[in-house]
Amino acid sequence: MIYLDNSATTKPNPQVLDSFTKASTGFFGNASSIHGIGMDAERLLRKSREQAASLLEVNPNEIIFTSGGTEGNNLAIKGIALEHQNRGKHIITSAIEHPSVIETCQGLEALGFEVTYLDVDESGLVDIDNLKKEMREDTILVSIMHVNNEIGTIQPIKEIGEVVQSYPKAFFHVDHVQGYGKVPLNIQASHVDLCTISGHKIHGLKGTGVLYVKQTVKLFSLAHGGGQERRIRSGTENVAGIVSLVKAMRLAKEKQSELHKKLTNLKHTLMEQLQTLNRVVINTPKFASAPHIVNFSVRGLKPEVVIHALEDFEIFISTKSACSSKSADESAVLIACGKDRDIAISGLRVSMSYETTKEEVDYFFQKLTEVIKKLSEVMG
Amino acid sequence: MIYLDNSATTKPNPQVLDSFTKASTGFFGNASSIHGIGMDAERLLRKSREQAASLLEVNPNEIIFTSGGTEGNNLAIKGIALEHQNRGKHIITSAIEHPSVIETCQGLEALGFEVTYLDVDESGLVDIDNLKKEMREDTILVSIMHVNNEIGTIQPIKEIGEVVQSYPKAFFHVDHVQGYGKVPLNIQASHVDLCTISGHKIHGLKGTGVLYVKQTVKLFSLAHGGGQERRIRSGTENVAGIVSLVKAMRLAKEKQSELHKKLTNLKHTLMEQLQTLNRVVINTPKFASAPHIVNFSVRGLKPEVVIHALEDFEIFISTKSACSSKSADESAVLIACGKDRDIAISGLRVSMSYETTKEEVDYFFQKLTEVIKKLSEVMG
Amino acid sequence: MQYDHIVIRYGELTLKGRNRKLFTTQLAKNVRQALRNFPAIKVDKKRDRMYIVLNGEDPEAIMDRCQKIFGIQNMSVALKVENEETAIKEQALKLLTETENVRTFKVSTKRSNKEFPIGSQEFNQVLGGYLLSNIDGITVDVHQPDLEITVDIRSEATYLTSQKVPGAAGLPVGSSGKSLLLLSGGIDSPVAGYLTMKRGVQLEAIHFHSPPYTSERAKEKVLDLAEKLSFYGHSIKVHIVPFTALQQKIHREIPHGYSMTVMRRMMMRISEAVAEQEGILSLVTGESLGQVASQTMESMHAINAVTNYPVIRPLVAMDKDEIIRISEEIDMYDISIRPFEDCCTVFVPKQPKTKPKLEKVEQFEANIEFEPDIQEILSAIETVEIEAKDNQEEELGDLL
Ligand SMILES: Cc1ncc(COP(=O)(O)O)c(C=O)c1O
Ligand SMILES: Cc1ncc(COP(=O)(O)O)c(C=O)c1O
Repeated sequence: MIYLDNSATTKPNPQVLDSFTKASTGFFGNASSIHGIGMDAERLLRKSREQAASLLEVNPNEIIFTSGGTEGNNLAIKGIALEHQNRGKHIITSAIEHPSVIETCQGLEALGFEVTYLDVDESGLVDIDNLKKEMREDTILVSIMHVNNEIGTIQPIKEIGEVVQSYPKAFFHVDHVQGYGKVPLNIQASHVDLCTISGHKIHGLKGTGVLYVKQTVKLFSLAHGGGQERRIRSGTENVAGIVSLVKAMRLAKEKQSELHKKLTNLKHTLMEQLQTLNRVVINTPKFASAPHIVNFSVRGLKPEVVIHALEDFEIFISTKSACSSKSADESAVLIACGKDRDIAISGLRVSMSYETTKEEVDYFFQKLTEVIKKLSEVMG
Repeated sequence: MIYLDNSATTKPNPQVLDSFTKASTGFFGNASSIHGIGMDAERLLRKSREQAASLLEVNPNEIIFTSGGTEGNNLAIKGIALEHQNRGKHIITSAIEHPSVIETCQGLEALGFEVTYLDVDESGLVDIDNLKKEMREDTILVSIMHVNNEIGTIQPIKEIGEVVQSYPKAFFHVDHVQGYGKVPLNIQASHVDLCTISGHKIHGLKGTGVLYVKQTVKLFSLAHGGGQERRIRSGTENVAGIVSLVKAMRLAKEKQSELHKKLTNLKHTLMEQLQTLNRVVINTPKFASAPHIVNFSVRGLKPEVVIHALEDFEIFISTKSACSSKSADESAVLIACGKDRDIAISGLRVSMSYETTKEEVDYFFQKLTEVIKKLSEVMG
Repeated sequence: MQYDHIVIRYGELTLKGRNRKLFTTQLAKNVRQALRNFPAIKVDKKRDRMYIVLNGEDPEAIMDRCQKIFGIQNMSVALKVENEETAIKEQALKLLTETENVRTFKVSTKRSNKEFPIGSQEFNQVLGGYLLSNIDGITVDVHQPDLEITVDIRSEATYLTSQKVPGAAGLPVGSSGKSLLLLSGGIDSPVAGYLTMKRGVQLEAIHFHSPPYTSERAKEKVLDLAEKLSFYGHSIKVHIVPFTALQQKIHREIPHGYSMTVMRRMMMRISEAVAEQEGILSLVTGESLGQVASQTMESMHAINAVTNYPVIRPLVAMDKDEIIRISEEIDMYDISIRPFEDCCTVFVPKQPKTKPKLEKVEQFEANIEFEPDIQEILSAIETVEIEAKDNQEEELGDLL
């Protein structure tokens, strides 16, 4: 099996799963219980929080454990909006955010908020001057993703952070789900107030994640209750899930620089090879893009058909993002990047992981070539 | 180890954990991915949903998988409030709900909603006539728990449902977290619109839960994004977690009637024994209470001290609920039941599971007797 | 209340004179088959009704399962009592006290056993009076009682039954021969299959699969639909036809306006050949008039021309709304709307001919050799037998 859909989800690292299992049985207590069994769980939770904080170079009390990227993004955006609506009701985001950001913003529009969706250029980049123009006195939040999940574009987070920084009423949220472990991000130096990470994108387990919330930032809680996680996210702590997440974060961080080198090479080779194919147009920008994602379109071929044809060789890639893959129409991200409709409806995404080898990528390319040739003959 | 804090959390059933591990590796795909690996995950997800639905005797599309009880309660209450605020802004709940209900309601008060907290009688029961009196034209939600987590009172859900039913604008939410697998509840016959279940209270894993949402009910989503779970709760589905939850639900349901008999006997024996002790006052009502919870106060003794003394014998019980156990003061539930302050500050809770044996309960009682005697001598 | 029997009443098939025995025998067979997961039960077939002797099995689960068996008009749970006044009284009292939420009741006696000493009118009074005097706060309501107790006094015993539950009606599957259903993943064809089964027909199904243009999910969807259908019979054989190469050839060789018509004709030819192999005498389709381009009168004419087999089209005169309503009722709609393409939408031409002419179609086909392709397809068909599974599949069931 050649699994090249790691931006949709990754295979859990066996070590991570092992930590989960051990913690589930050995530390099953409720971390809020005052007896020894609760205390053991609480101690493990505290250690996990400290380690997560040190990996992100932030304070332990800035770590809010969540159930994943979607919850993190929703909590950050709705939490700011509902808590600070008295200060203003204007939000800025980009046109190529993940649905968990875009749709959250649309949900808030239904509640009376105003949202500006920044245009991007053909590489998917947000323009800083444009951002400056759109910033207003009543802007309370800017939410921009670090690495785009469909085409891999890396946004200039630090520059954006500096702009937001000069508006004391505005908070800055970064969706770091596709970035963590692939592209370094300095949270504090970039003036980030809120930052989302998801476990299952980094060989952790589904149902786990972190939202970084700067100490001074207050959020309206989406999970009121027992007051866990700084009263921002109540609920009996999923200690085993948290332990597994932190382990996945550590392993990803340790491998990061090596991975970056390896995947960057694979990516460039693949992009060069793809360029030689008729009908193929590459959508991932050459510069300022993450090492693990290559997006391209095969003009005139339905992307699902290409995917199913590759499945015969046990190769798994995807159309746009998993979240929107079941709606047959065009990719909003590619449209926002100014691509023609026939390119925007035929996008394919290869996304690699630390396990991906050169042989796999070569084999994929060879089979893709064959598949395109065969399908093209039929479609005329 | 004699673990009698099963209302705080339970030990995961090894079979449940095993299903989780197997699904995590064998079905790691993103259920929304269109290729075969995604399809396998989706099929498993679908089967899980069908099984959950058949256990609850509802439709599969009425099952929304969540990260636990707190999320379920928040989603139900905030989801109704934010979605239907144009119809009215009045909510009714009781004074003895779990913090994830009470605090959510308080959070909504901050957003301009009005909340009525129904009084309860000395057994913790809500009064139906009182409810009828408080129902208004602008009441959009009634949220009442099935089984109280501190003292075990069972509310007359069916009667409440009938009252709410006669107000076409009002929805009915039931926090079934302590009830599932212990006390039967017929969701449809009781006219319940929303019903919360949590995995880790029934020997499942933390981070898992179900919110039943009747087909016709619309909620404001707290997790916008890819549109999973009927667009009510987006996010890459935690298939392994879901599988494990459904297994826990099945096992609990299968054991339910046997468990009910066994625990009811243990509970009555224990309550009779406790009655013979000086200083002890039983807070759990004799009738209309769940089989697994016995709450009592030892007048004049700090409950933490009793708990720690019992820990020397590897016996683990708790003060009130885990969620509020760290605030040293009185139990809001006991106060609401009209208990004196000295009883309300000294509540202790024994909560049993299917693993609890008669020998354990006897041993607990014996040690408790000793501990009380010893501590009383000191305290005078 | 511990009921010990379920009474099954036949309905329509009692009208069938000499064939009656055939039908009831088939029904008894179907009932036994459907209830094979309740090993303790016994099926006792009588001339005018059937009894399921429960022997301790759960009556509700059994009634649920029986609601999908065609040929049952209605059924009720029952308690068997000896033909003796006191015994009947005692058991009726027990039945009434142990049923929840009953404030009003009614007794109706049917005395087919004329040797029983008390007439039915009189026995209504006797039993009613006895119940009234033994339960507090209960009254008789002959119009809308909470509970109607039927006392059925027969030669061998008396049966006390409460409410009647409607069955699926129709004729027992297997009593009207066999047909081959052209099953796509859409809404229509499963409904057509269901309605045909309701007339007592056992089905096999044929599905056209075109990988990679159609996905495994599309195939799975069809198998899931077949499984739903199989609950109404015993099991359904599904013939999966590898259709890709032929579709590609049609796409290449036939003018695009006519490719749809030719494709459907190929499907008919292949279906007929499969039917012949399986000893099946007719085909079933989900066509209805005027829904899409291939369902005009001209189109139907051109497509039908390739077969002499009867083509059953149960939906031909139905509105879409009606079809959807049935689809929802039989629990197939949610499967049908799963968003995966089937082979018919793969090479949809921009402008299909809505009124294809038969001569022209025949002319286009005549220029090309299709027979070898069809023969190759027939030899490569994959057949799976889908059984009504009351339990989870092994592989996944283990996890859940
Ligand atoms: C950029 C980005 N943000 C957010 C998410 C949502 O994360 P999760 O699947 O953990 O809810 C994803 C993936 O689905 C993503 O790629
Ligand atoms: C009655 C009740 N409701 C809700 C909850 C919250 O559930 P969870 O811990 O899964 O968030 C609990 C337990 O903490 C509870 O006892």
